[in-house]
Amino acid sequence: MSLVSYRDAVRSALRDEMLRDQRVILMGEDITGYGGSYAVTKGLVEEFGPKRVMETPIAEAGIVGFAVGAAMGGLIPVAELMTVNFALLALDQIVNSAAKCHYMFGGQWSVPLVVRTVSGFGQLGPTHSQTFEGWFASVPGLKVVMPATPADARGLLLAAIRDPDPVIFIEHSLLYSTKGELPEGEAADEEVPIGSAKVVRAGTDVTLVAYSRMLLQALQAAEELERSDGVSCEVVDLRTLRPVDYPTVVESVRRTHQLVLCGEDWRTGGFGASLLSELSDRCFDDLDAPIQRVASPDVPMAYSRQLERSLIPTSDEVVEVVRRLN
Amino acid sequence: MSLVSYRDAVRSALRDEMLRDQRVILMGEDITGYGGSYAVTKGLVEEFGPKRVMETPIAEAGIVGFAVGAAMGGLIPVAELMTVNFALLALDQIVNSAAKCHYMFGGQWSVPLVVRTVSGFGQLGPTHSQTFEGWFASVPGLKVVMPATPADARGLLLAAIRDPDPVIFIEHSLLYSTKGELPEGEAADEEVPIGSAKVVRAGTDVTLVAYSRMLLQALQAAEELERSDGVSCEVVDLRTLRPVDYPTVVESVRRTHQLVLCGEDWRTGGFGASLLSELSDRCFDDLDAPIQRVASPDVPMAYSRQLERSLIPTSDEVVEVVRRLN
Amino acid sequence: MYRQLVLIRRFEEHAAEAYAQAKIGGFLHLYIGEEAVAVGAINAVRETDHLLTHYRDHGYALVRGCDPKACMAELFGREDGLCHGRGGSMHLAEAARHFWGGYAIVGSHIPIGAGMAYAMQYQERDEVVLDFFGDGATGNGIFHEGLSMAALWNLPVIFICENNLYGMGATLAEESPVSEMRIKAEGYTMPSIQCDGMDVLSVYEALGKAAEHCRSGKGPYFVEAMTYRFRGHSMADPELYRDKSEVQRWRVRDPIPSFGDWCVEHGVCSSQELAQINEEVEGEMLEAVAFAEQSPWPDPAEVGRWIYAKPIDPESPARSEGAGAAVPLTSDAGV
Amino acid sequence: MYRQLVLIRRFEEHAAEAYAQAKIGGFLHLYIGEEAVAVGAINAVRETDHLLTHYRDHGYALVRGCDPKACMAELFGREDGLCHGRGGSMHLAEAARHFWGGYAIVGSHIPIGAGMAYAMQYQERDEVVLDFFGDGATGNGIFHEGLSMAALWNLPVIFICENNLYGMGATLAEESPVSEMRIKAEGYTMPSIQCDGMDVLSVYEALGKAAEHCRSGKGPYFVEAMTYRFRGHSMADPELYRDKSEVQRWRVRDPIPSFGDWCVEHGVCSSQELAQINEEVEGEMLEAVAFAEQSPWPDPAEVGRWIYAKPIDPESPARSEGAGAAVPLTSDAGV
Ligand SMILES: Cc1ncc(C[n+]2csc(CCOP(=O)(O)OP(=O)(O)O)c2C)c(N)n1
Ligand SMILES: Cc1ncc(C[n+]2csc(CCOP(=O)(O)OP(=O)(O)O)c2C)c(N)n1
Ligand SMILES: [Mg+2]
Ligand SMILES: [Mg+2]
Repeated sequence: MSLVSYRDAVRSALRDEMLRDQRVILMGEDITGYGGSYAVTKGLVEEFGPKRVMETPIAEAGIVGFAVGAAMGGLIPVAELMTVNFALLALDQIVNSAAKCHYMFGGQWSVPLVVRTVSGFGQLGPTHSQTFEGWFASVPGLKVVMPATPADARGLLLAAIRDPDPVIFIEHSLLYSTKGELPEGEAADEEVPIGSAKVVRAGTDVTLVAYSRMLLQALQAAEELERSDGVSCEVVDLRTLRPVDYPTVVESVRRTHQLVLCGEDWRTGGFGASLLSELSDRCFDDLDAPIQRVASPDVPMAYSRQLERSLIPTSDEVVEVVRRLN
Repeated sequence: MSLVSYRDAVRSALRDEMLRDQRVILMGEDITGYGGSYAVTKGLVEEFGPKRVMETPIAEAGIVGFAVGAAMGGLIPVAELMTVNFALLALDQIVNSAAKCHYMFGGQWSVPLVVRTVSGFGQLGPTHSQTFEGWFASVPGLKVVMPATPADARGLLLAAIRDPDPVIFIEHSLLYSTKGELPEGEAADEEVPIGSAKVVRAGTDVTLVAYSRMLLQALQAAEELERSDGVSCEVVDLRTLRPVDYPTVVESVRRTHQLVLCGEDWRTGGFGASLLSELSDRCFDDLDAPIQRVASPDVPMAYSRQLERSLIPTSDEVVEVVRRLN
Repeated sequence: MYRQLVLIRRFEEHAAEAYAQAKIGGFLHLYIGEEAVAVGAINAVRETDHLLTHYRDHGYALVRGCDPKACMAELFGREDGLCHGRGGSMHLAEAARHFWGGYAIVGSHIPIGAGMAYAMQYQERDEVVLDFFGDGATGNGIFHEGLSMAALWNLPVIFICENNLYGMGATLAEESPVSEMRIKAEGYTMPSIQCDGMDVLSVYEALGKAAEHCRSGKGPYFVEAMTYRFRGHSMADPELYRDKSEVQRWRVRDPIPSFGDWCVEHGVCSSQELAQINEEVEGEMLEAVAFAEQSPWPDPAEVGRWIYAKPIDPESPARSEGAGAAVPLTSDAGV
Repeated sequence: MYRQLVLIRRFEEHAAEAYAQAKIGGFLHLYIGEEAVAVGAINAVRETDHLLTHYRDHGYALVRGCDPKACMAELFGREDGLCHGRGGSMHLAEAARHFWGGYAIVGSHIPIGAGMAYAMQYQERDEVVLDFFGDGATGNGIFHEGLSMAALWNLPVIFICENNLYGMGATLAEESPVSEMRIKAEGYTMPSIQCDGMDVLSVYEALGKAAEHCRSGKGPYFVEAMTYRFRGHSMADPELYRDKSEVQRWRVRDPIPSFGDWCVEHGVCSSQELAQINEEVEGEMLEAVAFAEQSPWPDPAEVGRWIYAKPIDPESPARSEGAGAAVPLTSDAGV
């Protein structure tokens, strides 16, 4: 097996689904000539033409609204919103059109739509480094996934495109160049099911729940803790943020009795808060200590390298939090 | 003292601040000829003229962006977004302009702006009955208040208008006709400080934390529980959702050892989840049972009366939850 | 068409009555006075053409042939409602009739219509999209984005602006820098036409022209129908912003009697026949109300149904993937 | 003005170099090729007139007189930066010079400029607002909302669209139904003018006209400056979407030598003097870079500063109300 980047894994899922199903179209800003702001869609317009890979105006709300209509008209649009920060402009269309149509019209039709967007940072400043996955994950009618590995990125995107409901698919800019193996042969066509978490490292003392880039931080912390402290961490990759696979997490905590949630979101009101809220109830009797969180401080992301560094959750922070627990 | 409606209390604060300070202007949809969709601004355009009470196009993002600019130019705009559902359209301007300017330009100027909006329901259907206070309350740079009584509505609005930062002021459509006393004489000019909760009913067995309409439900439940079950509830009105006055809540829980959070938001990812997340940590040692929540099920608000009724949190539900605890 | 005009009028009147009796709740936006727009427009296009509208949507549903009983039941919030009581007055829809519903966030369906038109163009389907909205909606950015895209990609969509001179209470002069909305289409070099929204034939003619333009691949078209609502914006509207006399002046131009007169003058039918129609429609409406009243309430245990087309329940050991529709329902719903 | 053109060019070149050395991070959008727009426009108005811009904002800052040292230090993320390293390249601002900053959400500052113009009108201040943005921004709904409001209320704001033929990689033909952005102003019946954005005098003239119009109470004005960026959209841009030959064709029209020639021809100054200016500016820039490099990093302990103008800490027993500025800072900052 060969190693494939997260970026190429996403592209391969887009390409294969476009080959498989004529109804699949892509649309977004700078996804054609520019090749995608993170080069994910590079080469696709050359292969599929501008009818299937549509360059759009800078009009996020319009893009999603348009995609909703295209979906209702029989297509399967995958709309790219350049970053999750700009997704705020499309929030009404996501929440009130995409997520509501199936329900409010009494199940007459569904909106098979994927919104791909990107979370991340890197001196991008206060308006371009935010994390809003928790907002999406709070909306009934949406499914929300946030893969951490190339294989999951591919498998979840296949699932998202084939799903009849609107799926918010959030990539991470700092993962694009990470590499991993993809399933080959028949398995290549297999979806990673939406709504299933995965225990990616077995352990006995503490459960670390993470997703997206923080999974890598959690794994790194787990190794450090094993090596330096002899603490055995079980690491769960959440993968889907709505609906959350609580059973997998609860089962793990039943064994470890300690839980740390790792995310990049703001401590107040972020996705981690939502997760903690539900898990503190479900795990109350199994927990020896309050659930801990690794999250960003409640501060806009400053541009300066030094300031930014002080705001980004790292594996060191995970290590520290676990040490404080033990 | 005479009884004043919540609606009139809000109006009186607007009017008095407009009289006091020429810089205060109002803007919004249907706030002039129509008199405000909830009749809050009735009569104000007649008194202050269209330069100070501005009828706007139906352009929520533009309204807030415009208000940010007017604030930077030396005015103190109070922008009305007809309901919190439409505020989604303005979210980018709220999060990326209003909340960020002071920080990202290194404190050079502030954005003294109030966004008044309304939460509520009443067979308004899936797109018009949502609660997004948790989203606003997760954004650094914003202050978020949600008064439950006429006196707090007035006092907090005075504080909000005089505050140099952007304040999201969320009223509740079902509270407009409720009545209460307002402070008179010199006290009439007093602000209710942003960031302070209030113990509105003393009790010893359980702490109920609520805000906005749910405060009334919590109070009603407390009475019912006292009467029927002999359970003594302490009721805390949160009033400000960002920053939360945790000390007041924690102190109460230290006495009661049990905590129920009451809101109308969706269970998953709503404001209550954020609150629970923080309080489960702060109160871990004081709690005898997991923190309980009264919240809306994770379902879009259906139009049908019967269905809606099944989705709206009531005092009965608060009573039940407390009974299950005890 | 006369029957349809009357159908809408009587439907709305009965709805208003039921609202006054608290049998209908929430927001109720009546189409009284504007009937000629829906009737003229929808009759000028094919049954397979697609419709999207704003929340003032009863008229379009009825003209498209949705069962008045099911429409009324929806307003009553009953299980037999067009959308099983989930949507209510503002969200009528019937996919099988290519009536893709009423949308209540002002302007939100403008890009949705453009996207649907793209799907038609892409699939080489000979169907055009009619996207109705009000003058107020043209102030919103989503209008601009939707029209830009439609113009950019030359899509078969007709934007029909019902200029009834008011948003809710905002006058044209308060909400827009121009009083004729079709001027806004110029920024997209989109051809436009204005028609008399009180005259069903004027609307019919305009839409015929627009549909031909769209169907022949020439791209989007903008129609402005000058009209007026005789009632408040919704039932909650105290109508402080306009004079009774203004309403009176417009009532003189009521589209129903004037089209009735035209029919008689042109020998399309006799005034007896018109009276007969009125009576029949009234009977139908009484039936519709009775039907709505007797329809069962939706079961609260089912309130969570239809949140997803494919519900996923990580809690259940079998994981419910595969349940629900795996294939987009739209492929069935089309035609 | 020649000095300013050179100042921008050299500043940008040094910034690009520092970026290549990883001394500057994040997004860096250079203004190289477009200098004539900022220089021509800002010189045509008064110092008290207000500026708002998009993220490609170094040029405006420098023309407005912001200290190049502080600008460079901001790009380096240092404490002496114009915004203390909080904002970075995309968010330069200096309130005291009425330069209200660079905004990085495309189009977001368009209504902000309108609102500020309203504040001027309301306070009867004789100041106009210049609101700069790109061709790409005109596709966004916020453009429509901002222009509608400005037109509706007759506000003293000049919208300056820098039409450089591309969004990021999207060509005009891909992103807009019209290739001249001023056509979009017609929908608001806003007067407009096109000028040559490669020619500082053409821009100067256009802005002079626009400013006079605005200042005399005639409402907003739309200026389209036809220009071109010689470098990629940002430093991350691989520039796959355009030919090198196209760039070469535009480079022939480089605004700096052509304005230099004009100056010499018209006897404004000698070529020796121009060379002298180049040299002086280069010296200044070396200084700016050295300053930026030596400026301290912001203290991470201070990262939470300036989230609020009036921080409220319910945790502290004294409750921190009253701390911070109780009076809006804008009243000080204004002139
Ligand atoms: C985005 C948004 N803002 C505000 C509202 C509240 N609202 C409902 S209808 C309406 C007026 C719309 O006027 P117009 O588009 O002219 O339609 P009309 O009702 O006159 O047909 C307003 C402001 C809304 N539903 N959505
Ligand atoms: C709302 C939003 N969408 C997308 C982006 C990403 N983006 C940054 S600049 C840009 C292109 C803008 O083009 P234009 O307005 O022509 O400005 P130019 O850079 O050419 O001066 C895009 C798409 C953004 N910053 N904000
Ligand atoms: Mg109207
Ligand atoms: Mg450009």
